[in-house]
Amino acid sequence: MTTYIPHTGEDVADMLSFLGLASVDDLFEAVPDALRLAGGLGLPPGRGEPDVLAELEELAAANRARTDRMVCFAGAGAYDHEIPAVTRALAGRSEFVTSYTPYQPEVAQGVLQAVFEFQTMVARLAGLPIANASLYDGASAVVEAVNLGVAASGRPVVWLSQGVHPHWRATAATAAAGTGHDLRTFPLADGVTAWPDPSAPGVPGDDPPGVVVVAYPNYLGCLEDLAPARAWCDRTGAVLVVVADPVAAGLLRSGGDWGADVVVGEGQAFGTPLGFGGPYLGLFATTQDHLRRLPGRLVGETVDTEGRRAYVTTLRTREQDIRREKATSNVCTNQTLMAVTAAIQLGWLGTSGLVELGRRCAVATRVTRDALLAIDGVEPYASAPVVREFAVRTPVPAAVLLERLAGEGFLGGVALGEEFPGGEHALLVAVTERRTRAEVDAFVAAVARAVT
Amino acid sequence: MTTYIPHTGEDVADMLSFLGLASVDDLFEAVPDALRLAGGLGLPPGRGEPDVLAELEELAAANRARTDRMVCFAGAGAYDHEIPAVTRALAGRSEFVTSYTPYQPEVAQGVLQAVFEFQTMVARLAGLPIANASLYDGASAVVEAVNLGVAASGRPVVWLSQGVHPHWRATAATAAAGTGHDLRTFPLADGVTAWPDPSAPGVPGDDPPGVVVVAYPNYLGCLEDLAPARAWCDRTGAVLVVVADPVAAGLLRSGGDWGADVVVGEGQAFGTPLGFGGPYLGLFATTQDHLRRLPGRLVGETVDTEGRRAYVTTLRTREQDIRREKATSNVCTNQTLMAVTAAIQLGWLGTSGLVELGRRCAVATRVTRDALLAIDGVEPYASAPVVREFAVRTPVPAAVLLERLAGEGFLGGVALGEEFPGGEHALLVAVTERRTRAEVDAFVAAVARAVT
Amino acid sequence: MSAPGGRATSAPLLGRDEEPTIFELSKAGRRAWSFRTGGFPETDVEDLVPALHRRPDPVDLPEVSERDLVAHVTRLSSRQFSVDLGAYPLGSCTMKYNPKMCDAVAALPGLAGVHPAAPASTVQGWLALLVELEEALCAITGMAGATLQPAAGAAGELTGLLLMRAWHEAQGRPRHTVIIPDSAHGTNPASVTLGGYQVVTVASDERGCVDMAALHRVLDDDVAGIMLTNPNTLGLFEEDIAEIAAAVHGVGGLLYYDGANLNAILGVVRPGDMGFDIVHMNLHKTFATPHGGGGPGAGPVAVAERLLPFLPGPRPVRVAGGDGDGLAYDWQVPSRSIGRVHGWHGNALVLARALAYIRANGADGLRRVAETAVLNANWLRHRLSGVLDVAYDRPCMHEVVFSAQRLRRAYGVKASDVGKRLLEYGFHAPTVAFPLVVDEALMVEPTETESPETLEALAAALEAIVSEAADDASVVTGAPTSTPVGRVDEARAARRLVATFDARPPAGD
Amino acid sequence: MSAPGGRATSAPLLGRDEEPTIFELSKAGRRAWSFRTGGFPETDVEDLVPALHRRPDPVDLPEVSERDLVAHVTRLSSRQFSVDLGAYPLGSCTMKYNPKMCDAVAALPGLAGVHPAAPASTVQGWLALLVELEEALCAITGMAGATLQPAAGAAGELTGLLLMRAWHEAQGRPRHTVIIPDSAHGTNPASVTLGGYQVVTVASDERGCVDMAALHRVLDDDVAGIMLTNPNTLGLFEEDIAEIAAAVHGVGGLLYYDGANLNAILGVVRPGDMGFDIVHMNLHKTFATPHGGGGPGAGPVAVAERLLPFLPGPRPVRVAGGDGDGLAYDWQVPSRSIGRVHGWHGNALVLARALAYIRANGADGLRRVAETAVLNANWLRHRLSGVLDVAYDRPCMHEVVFSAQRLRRAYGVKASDVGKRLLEYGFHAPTVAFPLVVDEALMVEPTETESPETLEALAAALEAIVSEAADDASVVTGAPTSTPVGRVDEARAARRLVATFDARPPAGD
Ligand SMILES: Cc1ncc(COP(=O)(O)O)c(C=O)c1O
Ligand SMILES: Cc1ncc(COP(=O)(O)O)c(C=O)c1O
Repeated sequence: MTTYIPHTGEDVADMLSFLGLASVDDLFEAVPDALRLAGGLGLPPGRGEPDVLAELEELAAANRARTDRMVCFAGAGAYDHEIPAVTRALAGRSEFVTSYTPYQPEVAQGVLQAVFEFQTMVARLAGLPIANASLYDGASAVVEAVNLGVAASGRPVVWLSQGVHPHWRATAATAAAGTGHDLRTFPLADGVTAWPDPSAPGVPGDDPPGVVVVAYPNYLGCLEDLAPARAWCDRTGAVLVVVADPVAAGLLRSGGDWGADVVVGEGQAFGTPLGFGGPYLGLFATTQDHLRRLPGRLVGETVDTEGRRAYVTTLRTREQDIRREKATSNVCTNQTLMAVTAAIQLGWLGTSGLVELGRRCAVATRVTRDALLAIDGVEPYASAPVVREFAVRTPVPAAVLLERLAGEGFLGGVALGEEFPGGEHALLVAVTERRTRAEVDAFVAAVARAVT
Repeated sequence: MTTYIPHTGEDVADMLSFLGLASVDDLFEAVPDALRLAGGLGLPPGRGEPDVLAELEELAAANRARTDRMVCFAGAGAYDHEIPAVTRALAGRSEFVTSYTPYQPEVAQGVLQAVFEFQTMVARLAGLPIANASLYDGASAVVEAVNLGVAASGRPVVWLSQGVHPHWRATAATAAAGTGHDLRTFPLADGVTAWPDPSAPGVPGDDPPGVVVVAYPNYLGCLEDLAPARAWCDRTGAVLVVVADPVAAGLLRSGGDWGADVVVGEGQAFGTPLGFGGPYLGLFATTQDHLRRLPGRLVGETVDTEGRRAYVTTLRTREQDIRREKATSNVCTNQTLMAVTAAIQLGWLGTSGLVELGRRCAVATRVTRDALLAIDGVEPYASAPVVREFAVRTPVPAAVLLERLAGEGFLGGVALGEEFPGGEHALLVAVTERRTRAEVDAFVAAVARAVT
Repeated sequence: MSAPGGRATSAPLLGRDEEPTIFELSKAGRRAWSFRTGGFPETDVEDLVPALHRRPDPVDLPEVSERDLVAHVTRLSSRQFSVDLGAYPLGSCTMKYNPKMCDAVAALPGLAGVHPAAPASTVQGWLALLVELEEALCAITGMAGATLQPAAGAAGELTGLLLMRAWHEAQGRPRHTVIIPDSAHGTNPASVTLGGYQVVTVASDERGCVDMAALHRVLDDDVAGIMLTNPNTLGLFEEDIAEIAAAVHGVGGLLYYDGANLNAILGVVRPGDMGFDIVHMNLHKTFATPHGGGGPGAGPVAVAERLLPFLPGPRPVRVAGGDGDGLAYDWQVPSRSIGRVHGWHGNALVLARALAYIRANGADGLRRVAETAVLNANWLRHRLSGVLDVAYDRPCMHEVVFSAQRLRRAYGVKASDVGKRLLEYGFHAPTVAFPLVVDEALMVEPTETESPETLEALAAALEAIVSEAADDASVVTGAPTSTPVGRVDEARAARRLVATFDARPPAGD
Repeated sequence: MSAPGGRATSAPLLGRDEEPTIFELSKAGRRAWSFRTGGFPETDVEDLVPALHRRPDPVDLPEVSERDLVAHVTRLSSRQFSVDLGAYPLGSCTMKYNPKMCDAVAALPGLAGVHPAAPASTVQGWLALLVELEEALCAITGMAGATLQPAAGAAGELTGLLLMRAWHEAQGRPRHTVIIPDSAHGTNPASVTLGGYQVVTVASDERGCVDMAALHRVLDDDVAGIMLTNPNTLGLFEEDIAEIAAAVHGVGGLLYYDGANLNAILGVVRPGDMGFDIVHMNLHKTFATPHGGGGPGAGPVAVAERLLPFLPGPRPVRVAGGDGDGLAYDWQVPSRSIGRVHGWHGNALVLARALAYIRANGADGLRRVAETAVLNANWLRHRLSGVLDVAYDRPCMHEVVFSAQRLRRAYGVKASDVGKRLLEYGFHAPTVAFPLVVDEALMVEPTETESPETLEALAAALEAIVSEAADDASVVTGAPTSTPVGRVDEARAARRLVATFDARPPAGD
């Protein structure tokens, strides 16, 4: 058995005698006998570390879909981007990994400054002045943005583009059961949101939206003009939430530039491994107007008693530990380590690297899309422009196609699924900068074989 | 191309202009034109880190013999022992990895104290009062021990047991071409050294040994009585060098206990990966008498100006950087990181862990040996007691057997080789604590198939 | 006596130089990045992105060499205290040692390199892992099933409240209030609000436990349930838990267990056996997954049988005898699922660490964890009883709450001052200003991974600080002075918000 | 201006608490270890080891918990300066940035997990790697073949000298002396002695180069060869190298190149083209493999065609068209091999890092390394020319040697004092007291990985120290005071040797 407890038998005996107790059981006197667990936990006995590691390695080996064995064309909100050794090494420093929330700033300047740098980078990516210290993931960032928007506008109706990730919309819907927000989804048509026609009579009627949420690029990888969404907000006083891909931000106009009040997104692409979906990194940026409604932690710069620059978590009165039931959000533990990781990775990329990253994804995506569409029976799912991901119609059901491709060593994408018209015969394909021409050619050949 | 150089083109231009130079070529004015390399190095252009990593991964993938793919029964001085995550993580701290030799003790207490702890542990393992800060490997430790012994005794004749690792003896022979030492090897008979009979007339004659070197356990894994070697030293005034396995030291009498003047060994087993043979860790311990002849660096405890405990490299006047041609050795860069690693690993093992490690090796070794000897045609190579390694005679040539076993996923041992009588039909098999009963059973079955 | 885990020398924390931000280290044109050679045609951004969408100027990010990036971040790390450097006797947060073996698990390419949307047939290992973890957590809590999706404790709370809401709605009688003791953590009331409920607070009695009379006063059929931590945030076991459960169940309410303090009772008593219906766990507390400077965590929620149909989905499940596709594990959406509470399946790599920790400890080891955690806390309580006032003078569970009220009255030394001074003794500060029911609270949770020597060093340091307060309070109120920065002006940070480098006032301002 | 790689804040170095030794943290019965479950019978040691051999008592090792081990070692690391924390302008040692990518290479299970005695058929990847590295090193040095066995520079030197000896012996005319300039590193004369030769020292002339007249005086047919570093340890290129080579070859001697300073000339000029016959390289200098606190290194030795038959063996070789066993690579012992110089094949994982570094840089990148290293050194030389005396006032190569002679005479401030004070400015000290030919030498090698900002910060710090020396020398001679320990009593360490914990005098002594 492995134990991480220092105490020897003698230690325990000495301590018990100091307490005047006869046995460790006496420590639990307050626990009523009737409730105590008889017979111990129904779990196997402890094992040595090497055995445990071997067990987990066996489980890991049972995953065929792993980027070191299968070439990954799956995206849908989780991307196979380069994670250089330097990011891994630095983000793995145990001072970052094993520290607590930086509530004692005098001994936490490392994490605080890294998060301050992260906030600055996220704000710049978003084109907005304020960013928080992270949320759980893209989905939770959408939920918090909706909550902020409703609180700011005072109106519980939320218009969502279908282009927002289906899981994130689902998460928002789950949360809405508690908040009572009224979520309404507007479908995509040829890859862009079919918002109501503003000139149509009786729209939006007597329940105008308090929040409008649109994705950029959207779930289908498409770029849509955000002006209509902004126009709806201007008309109704709604808060515009742009769900933006921070990688594409290297090439695309920022949410702020489009007039977003809130920009949210998923930061996994910046140094965090796919990890079967978590831990990831929720990004959240907003304007000064909404500062007091910002969810989650915020790091600010200040000085110490000798006037030296220092960092500290600030505006804590928004937070649940102080504000309790009136807090802007219930988030406490967030995803700090991923935020620190992203700050490192964005430092590694720099201005030119982010552009190059976006450019490489876009080129590889275009080449792959063109080649797939040249296959008989493979058709475009939408015609709007794309930069890293796109959907195609497939002559065989996407699920079947994926199984066939898996057999050939490709994680071929993500099935679009029934929510989207014809989605069961549609595949969402992401092509990151890690894909080479040779991989793409082999993939296209495999798809060609698999669809016939 | 990857560059680790910060300078931008502008930086270079600014610096050149500060120097009043027109181009970087001007920096090399002192290099005669005739000597300058025309046309650049005959090497491929630089590549991005991910490409380089992929290239090296491909080379790595071309190694079939790796402990994550083949079950390892090979030893012969390099062992597949447990390296826990904690040792890897701590020894990988970049403060240890990327620091220089601790010549500025005020900013090097981390490495210095770790080496001080290492020296203490090595001395205790050896049963001698002094240990140095490491040498290159077991082979170099033997060379240095021979040099020390010859210097101390004033006599260049060195008696070596054939039980000393053949490569280490070979390394000593190479060095002897420079020092002029006269190395004489005494063969093993049934696993133990056949030293000359002290009662035979005319032995050792008029060129008595200045150094006697014996291994414990020896290359065949056998334990031999060290009393005869000690007796020869007592008789002749020679220095006794015991080449001891530091893992077996958990079970066996220490070299010091047997009367060794110098104990040397290979420390790879303490936390350093097999790594195709290096970097490894040369261990060197000796008595107070030989302190001024100690090769390599030595860390000592002292105090700072305020009387606080501090560590520093000491007795530097033995070393080449001060003593130059009169130094006790030419060693400068040693294997500090491996010494720090070993200190961590020995801290992880502790008193009980080292015993348990030795015990587990010994049990697994006995079970494996018994099972192999039960195979028709497999015979013992020697009958002396063993604890982690043993040799057997095989009905097919060992090299053939090894190829067959490799095909079944086993690194089956090391061929004893022609130096030992019948050695081409003999296999040296090591069984560490990492081997399980199931692995041993499968191995024995594979051997049984392979020899028939 | 030396104190292995406690004489957290402050060495890494004593630097007095500022570290510039990475933006100040940036120089245009420097570069660290490199990508795979793709072999695709060189194409300009102009040809790839339509003008409408194209960003006019690139995002301004720092441009540094790899060498400078490494130096900067390594130096930042050297300005950061952590469990690996020393003890964190931080109440409610269970800052125990995080085994390195679990880091190795989280780094396995077969776990870390897996896309979350890969077909079930290709991720059988992950599905098995999640199912095994769920089963283990249920065994530990005494519940019937669990969701692993919530990313942290607070997310688990909200999930639990939404389950509560769904259940009541399914019973056809929606309710409006949730009861919370006044000693509860702030996330509880915040989650209750987000769950669409009104908070009803019940006071603690003089024992530090739920005041039963007060509870009975607020119990009615509009009560959806009660949220409790047990042991509670005072480190005290709610001895009346069976009666509480009966009373709440009696009015048709559900019991929610905030698992922040689960470490105290592992293998000793199970929330399910106490009568709880919904239980969240903080894997980053009880199951030793690292806090990462404030996250990630994981907050699985386990429930009683009757709540199973409402669990978030899709859930990983064992397929009896293999399903149609011959899979041993698959995804399944519970029949009346409240829906997703995470973008994917939860903080999966955190979950993998927790399973490794549970397997290493096993049934026997987990009970020893609880025993030793409680032993350590009681030893400290007893050791310091003449030194600091114990808020509730009776045996505690895994943590003990002291009060610095007397120090404040006598010398003007607050709990937070004691905490700041303790930093200079090489320990992290205890939790201060929580729980709210104790004036000048100093909440200490030593955890089972700290040795008796460390506890003694901690006690001696607190003893010394109390003497210092009496001798010269300014030593304590002026602390720390030997940390990378001295006391930080928190008020100014809020007053003059600088939350990004770009918001920094021009130099000289 | 901020200095990314140079404002190595001293943060991690300012702790003033002692860290106890692990022996003091030990408590009998604590334990961190765990092994695989083997499934073998429980057997007592008594039944496994004959009494004659059995150790009476177990080895006394520290017994600590894993948590305490981690805290101890992490705290030790926080008392250690390193390249990752800041600049190391340490002459002759080329303390450049060590790419993290190379760490990843060395950790690959397919490299790290390979047994060195595995049959050649099972280690084709390793053999290919070694052959490719050998080829690259030969291309860089202009030589015909190399051995990768030597574990460090000094081991390479001895190997080279033994090659020299074997060659002369093969020519049937053993010789007895080797010439070394007085500026040479101490390993050179020590290696010469071990090679069985007498050292003949030649002086440097007023240019800092080999005095040609002096050289001609000592050249005779008993000279086996000459060992040179070029650029030499003064950072100066031996401009007469062609003449030197002709002269040494003229008497039948060989030229040995000490590659410690190879960084200066990568891609610019090759030792082979200068006339050298034997070349060692320090991969831990030129090729960025980390120094590890003093090792491991790697010291491959490359030779001219005529020395190939003498190389150590077995050597990894390419098998043209596959050998009998169909192998692409195999081992081969050169016909007149001097034998092994390492227990196995050299410091293989260090060699793998070096190959990765060479591949990343490529031909173009390596030349830029040299150019930038030389540019940096000359910039510093020029920048500090009014501040410190340059030992040889002419353009340097990759390093520059200053002299603090004037400071010593005027204020009693020695070169070593300047170095100690520099630690407090966040830089490692330069090399001091070497080379011996310069009084109060301060040898500075910035390397190419430090930015202009870092160089300026270093220069400014040295400038400040020179002012301090003039204003109040005690600030410099008393330095450092802000490091984990202050100036260390080196004399006492030697006088009262305590080289193990067990040699420590009893407390109070
Ligand atoms: C008692 C209690 N409940 C809930 C939480 C919230 O958990 P998390 O931070 O994981 O969201 C905490 C965390 O500090 C806590 O101490
Ligand atoms: C000029 C010179 N030669 C030789 C050496 C010895 O190299 P190593 O330390 O790798 O044995 C050094 C190392 O400091 C050196 O600077």
